[in-house]
Order: sequence, then structure tokens, then C-alpha cells
Amino acid sequence: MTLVGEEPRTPVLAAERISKSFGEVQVLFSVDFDVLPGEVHALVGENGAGKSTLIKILSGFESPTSGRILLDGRPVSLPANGAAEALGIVLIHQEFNLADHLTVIESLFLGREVTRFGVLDRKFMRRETRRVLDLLGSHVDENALISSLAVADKQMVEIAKAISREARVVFMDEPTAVLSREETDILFSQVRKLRDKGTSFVFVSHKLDEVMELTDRVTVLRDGQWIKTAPTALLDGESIAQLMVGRELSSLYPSKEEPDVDEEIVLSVRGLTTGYVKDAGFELRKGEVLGFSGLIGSGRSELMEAIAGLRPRLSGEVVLKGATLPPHDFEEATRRGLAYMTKDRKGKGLLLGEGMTPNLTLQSIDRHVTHGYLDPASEAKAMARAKRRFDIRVRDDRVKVGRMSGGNQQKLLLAKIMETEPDVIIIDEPTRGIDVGTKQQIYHFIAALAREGRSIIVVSSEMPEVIGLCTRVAVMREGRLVGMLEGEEISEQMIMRYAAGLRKQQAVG
Amino acid sequence: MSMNTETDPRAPRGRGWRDVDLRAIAPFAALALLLVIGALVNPNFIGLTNLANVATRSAFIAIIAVGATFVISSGDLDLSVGSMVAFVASLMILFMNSGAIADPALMLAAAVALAVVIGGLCGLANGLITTVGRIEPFIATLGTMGIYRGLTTWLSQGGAITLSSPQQQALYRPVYFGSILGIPVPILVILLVTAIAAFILYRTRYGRHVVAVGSNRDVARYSGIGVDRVRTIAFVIQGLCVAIAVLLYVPRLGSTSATTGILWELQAITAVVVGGTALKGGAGRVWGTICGAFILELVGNIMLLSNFISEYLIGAIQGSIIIIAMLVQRSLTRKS
Amino acid sequence: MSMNTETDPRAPRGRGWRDVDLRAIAPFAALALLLVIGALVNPNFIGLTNLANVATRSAFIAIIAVGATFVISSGDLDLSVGSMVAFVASLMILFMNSGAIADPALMLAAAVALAVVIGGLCGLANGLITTVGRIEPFIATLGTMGIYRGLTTWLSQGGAITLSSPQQQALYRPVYFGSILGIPVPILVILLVTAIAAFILYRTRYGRHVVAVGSNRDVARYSGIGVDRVRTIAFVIQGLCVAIAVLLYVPRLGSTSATTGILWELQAITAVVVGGTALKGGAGRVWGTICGAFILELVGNIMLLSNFISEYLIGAIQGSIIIIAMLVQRSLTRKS
Amino acid sequence: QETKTIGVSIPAADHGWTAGVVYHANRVAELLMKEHPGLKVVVKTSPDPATQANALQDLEVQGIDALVILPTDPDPLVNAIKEVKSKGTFVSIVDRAPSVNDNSVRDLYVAGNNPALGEVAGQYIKDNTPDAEVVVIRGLPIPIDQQRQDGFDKAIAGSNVKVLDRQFGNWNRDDAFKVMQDYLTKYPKIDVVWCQDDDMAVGVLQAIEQAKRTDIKYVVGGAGSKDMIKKVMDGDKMIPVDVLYPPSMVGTAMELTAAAIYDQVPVHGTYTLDATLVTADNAKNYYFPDSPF
Ligand SMILES: Nc1ncnc2c1ncn2[C@@H]1O[C@H](COP(=O)(O)OP(=O)(O)OP(=O)(O)O)[C@@H](O)[C@H]1O
Ligand SMILES: Nc1ncnc2c1ncn2[C@@H]1O[C@H](COP(=O)(O)OP(=O)(O)OP(=O)(O)O)[C@@H](O)[C@H]1O
Ligand SMILES: [Mg+2]
Ligand SMILES: [Mg+2]
Repeated sequence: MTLVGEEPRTPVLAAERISKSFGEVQVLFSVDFDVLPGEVHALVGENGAGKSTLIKILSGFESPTSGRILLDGRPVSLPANGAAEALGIVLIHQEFNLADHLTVIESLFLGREVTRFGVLDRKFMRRETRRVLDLLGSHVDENALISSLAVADKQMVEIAKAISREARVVFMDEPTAVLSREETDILFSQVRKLRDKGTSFVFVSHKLDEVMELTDRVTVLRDGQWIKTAPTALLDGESIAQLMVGRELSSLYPSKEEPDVDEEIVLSVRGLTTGYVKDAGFELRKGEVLGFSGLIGSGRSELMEAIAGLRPRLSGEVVLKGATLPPHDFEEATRRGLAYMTKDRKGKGLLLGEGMTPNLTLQSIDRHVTHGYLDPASEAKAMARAKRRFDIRVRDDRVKVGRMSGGNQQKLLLAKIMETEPDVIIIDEPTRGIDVGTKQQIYHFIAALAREGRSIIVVSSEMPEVIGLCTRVAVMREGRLVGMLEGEEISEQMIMRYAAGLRKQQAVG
Repeated sequence: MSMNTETDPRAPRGRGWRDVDLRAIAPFAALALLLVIGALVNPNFIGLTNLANVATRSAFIAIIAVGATFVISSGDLDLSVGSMVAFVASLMILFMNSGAIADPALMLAAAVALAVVIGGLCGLANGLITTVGRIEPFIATLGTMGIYRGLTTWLSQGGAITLSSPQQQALYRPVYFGSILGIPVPILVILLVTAIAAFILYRTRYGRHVVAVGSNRDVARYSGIGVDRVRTIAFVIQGLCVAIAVLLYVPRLGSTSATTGILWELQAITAVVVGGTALKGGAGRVWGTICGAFILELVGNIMLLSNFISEYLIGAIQGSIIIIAMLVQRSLTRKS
Repeated sequence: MSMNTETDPRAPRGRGWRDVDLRAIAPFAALALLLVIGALVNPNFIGLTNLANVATRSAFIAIIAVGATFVISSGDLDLSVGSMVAFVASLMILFMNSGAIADPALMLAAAVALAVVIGGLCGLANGLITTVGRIEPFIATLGTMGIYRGLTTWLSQGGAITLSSPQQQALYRPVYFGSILGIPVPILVILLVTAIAAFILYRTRYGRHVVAVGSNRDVARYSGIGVDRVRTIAFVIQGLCVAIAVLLYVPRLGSTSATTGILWELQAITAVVVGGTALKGGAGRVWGTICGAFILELVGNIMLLSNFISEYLIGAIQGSIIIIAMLVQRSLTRKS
Repeated sequence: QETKTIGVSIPAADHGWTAGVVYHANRVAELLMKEHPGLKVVVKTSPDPATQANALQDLEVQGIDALVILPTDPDPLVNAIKEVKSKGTFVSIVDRAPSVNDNSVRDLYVAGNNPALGEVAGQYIKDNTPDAEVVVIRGLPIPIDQQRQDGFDKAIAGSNVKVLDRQFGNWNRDDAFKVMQDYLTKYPKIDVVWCQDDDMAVGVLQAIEQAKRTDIKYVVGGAGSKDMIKKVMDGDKMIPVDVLYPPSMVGTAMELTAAAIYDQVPVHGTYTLDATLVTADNAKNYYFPDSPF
């Protein structure tokens, strides 16, 4: 905490009048920003506000178009491509920066392998890796290949990678977007410990409660402009949100509408078993929003992918609108009106090298075929509609998707799934990396879909989201469906109790 | 990310559409450069006859390479095309020699149909071995390359297979040597095949799927695209293109042997890559491909027409020209 | 321990290690299968002489393929290795024929050093053209393939270059034909080269960087790895391996020609892929590679020793065997 | 003298024998140009039939009065040659004859005698080792190879000479080495190796030497490379003879062609060269130390 009246300290790292343009598109406008020693500084703003760009500049991954960077009060030009780590500046990328073919150990030490007489000191690196992972309470096997890790585990590896560096400033770009509350807590306690030893953190997040909880100061960006820097203690979540979007926000969650008990059952899963998920069963009614909660790695995604036919199942039955779905046939499921939105937007969701339109229409291309060939005009119309509907903001329409801001990618992915006009929609982490303003839009959008008579499954690690949105919440633990909460039962404590294995319902589903 | 790697990550910022356009234009710039060099080397070079000759004989590689553009765009590779040419041509000629159908025109039509069917089947075999068998396309098609070539050797008993009926030959000859409105038939065929391919790749649902599968297989799968089907069809298209090339090849020489089409696979792949399609898969450039095929043929032609290069060094100079042409392309796309 | 890295510890919890081990073992299983088939085909096959012959003559491809494992793991491709063999061998023999150094042993030593330097330089050229020139490795090395081959043809005036001094020949001959403790020298060289390569790939920082670069270039760059340097060094390693192969090749026939090493690049790549390294880059399996080289040589050997295959069909059967061997590998890794 | 152009299209120097062809073509080209001041001789090499067909077109574009062609593979080139001939160009085909080899295709045919190459080798083996067990290494699966095999078979027909095996060695030393190694494994006793080519003989000899086998009496190659002729001359036991198949035949054809277009000598029809058996007695007549082959 910076106490009022304390002597002004020299910032470890400071940005002065930083501007940044990509080609003709300017994304940062003369931004000032500083990091004091031993503070946690939040950087918040809407999607595409320029947060990631700013911290990439401050860690040497991008160079500013104009402006200065000061390290310990002296102007520096940061070396490119992560070499700034030598100066104690570490960045946890918003998008994973891990190579699939490497193991966890190898990733952690990539680029700074420890050798003895020119030979890799594998014992040391393994021990060190284990130590850092244990510190973070992560059970990831240090010998596992990155390609075999779940998204959340990858995030933990990224964090471990940063923490294992002797860093002075750690930039964290939405590190908790895919973490559950438990892991977030562990991460925060580590951050506090290191902060007390003098390490500085810059924390980018759309989870404003976490910002309130962890940080000492907050800087708000809007449309690439600096808006305000203030001690966190002097703000609250709502005022930060207002500063971000520049207007007042109404209630985040729409009102819930429970479907009739005799409403038709559109999806019914019985005894579904995969390599990890055991004997899962539940039913989904028309117009229902069903939540799936649980700890990271509890098998929610695996269950959903098995339902959709993206993964083989060992046994069990899935009935969609009265007809059995063939196993492991996602195309057929799509055809019958089931949609699945992955949480891994980069690896499985979007073609990063293509523009927005081909991505948007990839799954629903048939709608734009007239007389056997594609109709670009119709695609363009769909694109325009999607931009409005999901508030996708880009400064240049021809931008490759890989260069869009994280949140806007997420919106595009959601738009892509919705283009198929499905009846049953499974959304894995719907608001990962999305700002509050847009979150609200998405929640209302989901509610509207339900009102239209569509059925939605929301898999989310953000408990407030599940609680605020769903009429029923299923809880998974270690591959099993352990609870199904309804109405009043739905509360953070109850969900936690099931998720942690303190309670268990018999015969769920 | 994988695409970032491709589009020159050194200059990642903005500039957007300009360098894209230039990337597509680059092969044509290299082509223009070669035309200038050729004109300097030999005055006959720029004559219509010569250029028509070169364009005409680039037909085989060009058409095969159009097929290869699909396979490569979808992230695969087909090494068997050269042997496939020999195999399909052998069967076609053997069929025509068999005299199964009396009427020559009818016979020719049947032979054409046969060639197309066999080409498609060979492609299908490649596709299934690769996708269903889950074997790296490099190995799978290296295997079928040996198989098609071996079968051809066996069919020809180590010799040549020659169209025996002069009547058939006379009837078929114009397909390679004839011209319509002054334009040689093979050139028309190239243009037609490329136009159709461009239409498929850029204006149909299947084309989109090819690009998606080639640039990220997981994304394609999670978008409900039948990845294996898309890949297999690409191999079939390749097979059909090979068959079309055979339809032009047989009337040209009226004969084929176990050595027909050796190394054509390398040439086809080179044409595709010179034309601007990345070997790692993703966006394909069909027009660039035929430009690439034309460039390859031109380099050989210029070598031959120039009289000051030791024939021993032709290979070396050809290699250098290819590298220089690519460097020119690169610098073109980087500068502006 | 080096084998551990090779058996990539996939899948974290449980089920993991089993199918992992199998993936690395698969090429060896295929090899064992071939040995059994060979023994059935001809009783002489399993004799020590024959197996030693096969292993010995697989040396060239095996050693080149070890180098190719580096290039392929780092996400590149080198098509020029076959021509490079011819080029380095020509220069080496020409140097020995020049009689620049009187003492034969000294001369031989100097020639060996020369070959290694030239191999390294050829590799460096490939690497620089690819990385600094930013040309697709396929095209860059196709270009240098033409250049090296062309220069060789020119040096040899299309004919053969033969070691002229019988004294030199006698001195050098044991390097291919000799044996130490009953094991032919080339086999020892294979083992030595592979062991060193395995050490570099699995036990040094550079090896890690190769895998990282091949797996994801952007990640490697963001981790402060000099991507271009890593790639270039891989090409240099490939060049050095080619030079070592040449050192074994020259004493065998005491001569080289413009046709030396034709298509060896395809064989080397095949050996690498059969050995379990993916063409798209990432994990490399050095021991698998030499197993792959051995498999290729064995298939040919079995064909020749068998009495029931028409010589015309050998290519076809060879192709089928490769495909079947890969299918067996696949099913092995998938089932358990 | 009036200006004339002779185009010479030959295979690329991708093998000892073809290298010899290139050497002699260039040698004679210079000679002819010295002899006839107005004459231009353009020599072009091509690695395969398709490329050679292109080369013919390119020569035609340059304008030629006569064409001397040694086809890489004759049948696939017939149409292309006919195309040249139809323009009134004088055409000489060397060595490899297409299946239809009459005046519609060419004016002059200078024949290397492929069947005879096989026949002479077969005859020699039959005469000297009547009960020999022979292994054969073939070239590439193309017609000239087949013709040589047929000639060989004709010569040994009805005799006690037995062919144990035939495999392709692709006219390549390394491949021949491998094939021979495997033959040695496969057959405990081999009397004679017929590999119909001197390049392949190099690999064969090394394989035999390595195996230290003494049962092989001799090896018959072919073509007449300087190394093998030297061995014959020196009385090498393993190479007692060689069958001539001179790459210089292309030069002969060029000289005849020049005579045809300048001197108006009626040169037409077929000139067949012998497949001479080179023995220790006559070897020095065929030894050209300067040739690359
Ligand atoms: N390499 C690039 N080329 C072109 N435009 C880019 C590039 N990188 C970022 N941009 C643009 O810069 C703007 C700011 O992006 P940035 O990633 O900094 O946003 P952000 O604040 O991190 O948003 P989010 O909360 O969604 O992550 C976006 O409009 C984005 O499209
Ligand atoms: N104890 C375990 N044994 C084996 N596999 C496990 C274990 N714990 C987790 N897994 C793996 O974790 C995966 C479950 O993760 P999944 O992504 O389905 O969970 P999730 O609840 O959606 O969490 P996340 O938020 O990470 O997506 C399974 O694929 C499974 O292989
Ligand atoms: Mg961001
Ligand atoms: Mg999940």
C-alpha cells in the first residue's frame, strides 16, 4: 500500500508519453504509466483499449512509435523479444507463449537453460520446476508435454515461468482469465509474498473484484488514452467500470427466467464415460440456461466435447431433440443444431492468419452459398451484423484475427458459433478476457437466446457468472457430476462445497 | 501464430493490405523480369512461337501443380504425381491399343474417361492412405510413388508403351498440337483448369474448408469441418489434374515409358511454392502456381536459347536463377 | 537417459507413458518385423555378413539422415544433400589428385579436413540463404541442389572423378572396408555420429532450442532464442554430416561422378520420417532416424534376396512395404 | 561458304557414357566449325524425353538446317522429331531407334547396336565358359536395356550358360555395388557377371573384392570407358574383355550430317556401328586418355 505522506519513490519502470501505431492505426495516444517498487498496479480498460499493447511495449516485445521508457529513472531502449528479462522485466502473455513439443520443464527454462560443463543440468531444472509448481499448488506433471495440458494448466506454467525468474517487474496479462477461485487465491498469495520482498507487478484483468482485492493502484485506459491513475483504496468496482466504459452501467446480469417443468427436454445425457469423465448424466430443457461449475480440470470441457462428438466416448448415450446422437461425429451434431464453443480460442477457435470474415462464416458457410458459390456480399452483411451484435471493435477491418485484442477475438468466436443458429449451445468460458461492459451485453444476449426457446449450457470458472445467469447449476469434481443445484441452493458456498468434495448428491441427473 | 510466422514477422505492424497484394503480385514480377532477361539473351526468345511453345509445354507441370496447390494448401504433400502420370498414361495407351472399341472416336472418348477415372482413383488411394491410415503424407505418397512407378515398369516390361494405331494418333494429335483461334489447345486447357480451380478455392465452401484445414486442423475440426474428407478430396483433385495432364501428354509423344514423369513431383511442388503458396499449408494461390510453372519452364528455355553457357553448368545456373528470383520476390514484398 | 527425451513423455496422468514408449519403439518394431520376414525369404539373409553388408552400406544415408533430423526438427528441409555429397566428394578427390602434399598420410588428413570444411560451408550457404534470404527452405535448397550438382558436373566434365594414386587408395580403403574388433568401420561411425547427435539434441541447450524453434518459432523468438542462428547451425550440422558421409563414400569406390547421390535427399528424409520425426518440426528422434535408414536399406536387400519377385515390380513392392510398415507402426501405437 | 546451323540434341551428361557423348559432340562440333567457316553447331543436352522434346522446339525456334539427335528415349520423342522433320530439316538419329524407324522420321540413322552389345557379351561368355552361371545387372527399365537383354539371351540360347538372376542397377555404380553385394550373399557360386556397362562394373568389382570371393571368373561390362579399356590392355583377369559401344558415334553422325548438307553427298539410310569386342590385343586402338569417359 502506498501510504499518503510517504516520500515519493522513484518508479522502477515508467512510460512517458508513449504512442503506438500499427501502420495507419494508432492504438495508444501519449500514455503515461509508472510502476513503483513493491506495488501491484492494475491496468484496466475495455477490450481493445490498448492494455496488452502498452505492457508489451514496457517489456520490450513491441517498440513504441514515440515516447520514452525509464528504468530506475533513466531512459532505456528495451531489448527486443524477451531479452528484457535480463533487466528483470518479465511478461506473462495474454496468449500463451508455449511450444507444444516441449515439456513443462523445458518450457520453464526455455532460452535460459541451466547447464553444467555444457551439458543440460536436468536434475536441477526438474527440481526447480517442481519447487515453483508446488509453490503455486499446481499438480501439473513437470515431464508432461505442453500439448497435453489443459488450458488452465498452461496458464499455471506461464505463471510459474514468470515467477521462477528473478524479476523486478512482472507484467501479468489476464493471468486469471482461465483460473478458478482456488488457483487465483494461490496466485495472489504468491504475488503478495513477492511484492513484500520488493517485486512489482502490473496486473491486467477484467475481473474487477480481483483488482479491488489485490492491487495497490489502478490505471484506467480508454480507447488508447490514459484516463486516470489512483490508489485502489479510493475506488470501487463500479467507479472503475464507469471510468473504463465512460458511462454508467446498469445491472450486470439479466433477470432469470426458469422454463416450465413440462417444457420439452432437448438434450439428455445418460451414463456418459470417457477416459476421465465417469458416468455423467443430466437433462436440459428448452429455454433453459444450465451452468457447469467445478474446479479446473474437473472434466467439464471433456464432458462437453464428448457430448458434442469432438471426443470419443467409451460408453453412454446422448439424445438431442429426441434422436440419439452418433458418438464422435461433431459434424452430425452441428447439423442437428448443437453448437460448441471452445475455450481455447487460439488453438481451436480461430484461424489467426485469416481475416475476420472467413472466421465468422467458417462454420456456417452454407448460408452464404447461392447457386453453388460463395456470395461475398452476404458474408459482408453477416460480418457487419456480427460486429454490431457483439460489439466487435477493430480499428482496421482487414486486420488478421491473430492481431486483434484478446477480448475482441473472444467476441468474434462467440459470433462465429452463433452464426450457425443452434438450438442447443454449449459455451465453454463465455466471457474469458471480456470487459465488463461487453460481459453485460453477452449475459443479456444469452438470456435473450433462452427466451427465444434455445437452450444453453454455460461452462464457467467464474462463479458469479454461473450464479447470476443460470437457473440450474451442475457441479463436477474429478470427472464426476457430483451435484445439481437449483433455485435458492445456488450460491458460492454450496458450489464450493460440492466442488471441493465436501458434499455429494447421490443419483444426479 | 503459425501464420504469423509465415507473413514475415519482422514487419508485423500494420501495412496490411499493401504487402498482401504485393505478395500475390511478386511471382508475376519475377516472370516479367525473366521475360526481359530472355529477350536480351536471344532475339528469337520474345517471338510468339517461342513463347507459345514454352507456355504450351509448361502445361503438364502447370496443371499438375494446380492440383498440388489444393493438396499443399490443405497441409499435405503428394510426391506420387510423377509416377501417377506414367501409370495413368500407360493404362490409357494400353486400353487404346487393346482395340476394345472399334470406332476410333468412341474409343478415344472411352480412353479419356478411363484416364480421368484412374487418376481420380489414384488420388483417392493417396488420400485414404494418408487420412484413414494416418500416415505422414510424405511417406504415404512416397510409397504410392514407388507403387505406381513399379506397376508402370511392369506394364511396359521395362520398355515403352506406344500408341499403335496411326489413326488414333492422328485423331488425338490436335489435342496437344492443335490450336483454337490461334491459341494452342494446351494453353486453353491450362487457363480453363486454373479458372475452375480458382473458382473452387476462392468461391466455394470446399475452398474455404481447404484453407481452414491447412492453416489449423484443430480449428477446422472444432468448426465442424470433416478434416479427413477435405484432405482426401484435395488428393482426388490432384489425381484428376494428373489425369488432365496425361490427356495432353499422350498426344504429344504418343508413347510413354517407365521413366515418364520422373521428378515431376518436385517440379510441381516448386511451381506451387514459387507461385507464393506456403508449404506449411493455408492460403493457396492458384494463379501464382501457374505463373510459377511458367517461370520454371522459362528458365530452362532461356538456358537453351542462350549459347554462352556450358551445358555442364546449366543445372547450377538454373538453381541460381530460382534463388535469385525468390530473393527478388522477397525484397519486393518487404520494401514497399 | 537420452532415450527418455526421445520417448516424449506425453499425456500427464496415467495412461501416458505406455503409448509414448510405443511411439519411440515403433520403428524398431518395424525393423524387427522386417528381419523376421527377411529370414523367411532367404536363409542367407540373417547371416552376419549380409546384415553387416546392409548396415555398412546404409551408412551414407544414415549419417546424412542424422543431420537431416536436426534440420527437420527445427522446421526446415534440405533437398541439397545428395548433390552436396557429389560436390564435396569431387572436390576432395580432385584435391587428393592434385598432389599438393607429398606425404600420403598427411595428404589424406588434409583432404579429410578440406571435406569437412567444404561440407560445413555448403551447409552454411543453405542456412544463410534460407534464414537471411528468408526463402522457403524447400526452394532455397532446391536451388543449391541444382548449383552443387551443376558444379560437380562441370568439375567432372560429366564423367567420373577417380582417385588416381593407388597408394592413396590403399591407405584410405580401410575406412570403408576395414573393421575394428570385427565391426565394420562404417557401422562404428554411424553409432558414433548418432551418439554425438543424440547428445547434442537431448542434452545440450542447442538441442532444446532446435526443438523449440521447430515447434513454434514465435515462442522461441519470444524466449530470446536466436531463431535464425539455431536454424543456420542446423543446416551446418547437416553439411558436416554430409561431409562425414563423403569421408566414407570416397574410399568405397575411390571415385565419384555427376550422378553420385542422386535422390539421396529423398531417402534421407524418408529415413527421418520413418524413424518417427514429424516433418512439421518439433520433436526429433535421432535413434529412430538410423533405424529408419536401416529399414530402407533392408527392404531393398530383402527384395533382391527373394526369388519370387519380378525385377519390374520391385519398386511397387518396396513402396507397399514402406506403407505397410508405417501402418503397423500406427496400429501399434494406437492400440495399447 | 553459306551459313548453316546444325542442332545437336543429346542426353545430359548424367552417366559415364553420356558424358562421353557430350565430350565427343563438343569435340566434333569444334572440328566441323573449323572445317566449314559458315557453319554453326549448337549442342544442347537434356536429362529426359520431355525436356528433350522442349529442346527440339527451342532449336527449331533458333532455326536449324539439320538436326542430329541422340534421344534419351526414342519413342516418346518421335512426334517431336517428326515435327522438326516436317519443316524440311535434315534429321539424323543416333543410337536409339524408335519402333517406327523409317524415312518419315529421319533421313539418316547412325546405329549403335544395342542388341549386338548383348549378343557379343553373350557369345563371349558362351565360348569361354560354356557352363557358366551368370548374374546380370540391368540398366534402367527403358527399351535400349531391353534390346541388350534380348541380344544376350539370343546369344546364349541353347547353351549351358545359365542366368541366375537379373536386377536393375540403374547404370549407377552405387546401385550396382549394392546389387552385387546381394548377389554374393544370395548365390554361393557365381561364375560370370554381365553388367553391360563399365560404370556399373566399377561397383561390381569393389563388391567382389570386399567379399574376397574367388569363384567369380570375370566380369563383362560394356561401352568402352578408358578405365576399363586400360584394365583390358593391362591384362586384368577380372576384366578380360570389354564390348565397345563408342560414345563417339555421335561425332560420326555429325560428320555425316555436315557432309549431307554441304557436300550434297546423298547420305541416307542406316549406318550400323559394330559392337566390337575389345581384347588385350586390340585395346590400345580404343584407348582415349583425354576423354572424360
Ligand atoms: N500487431 C498488430 N497489428 C495491428 N493491430 C494491432 C496489433 N496488435 C494490436 N493491435 C490492435 O491494437 C488495439 C489494442 O489491442 P490490445 O491487445 O492492446 O487491447 P487490450 O486492451 O489488451 O484488449 P483486451 O482486453 O481485449 O485484451 C486493438 O484494436 C488491436 O486490434
Ligand atoms: N487425476 C487425473 N487423471 C487423469 N487425467 C486428469 C486428471 N485430472 C485432470 N485430468 C485431465 O484433465 C482434463 C479435464 O480437464 P477439462 O478441461 O475437461 O476440465 P475443466 O473442468 O473444463 O477445467 P478447465 O477450466 O481447465 O477447462 C481431462 O482431459 C483429463 O485428461
Ligand atoms: Mg489484451
Ligand atoms: Mg473447462
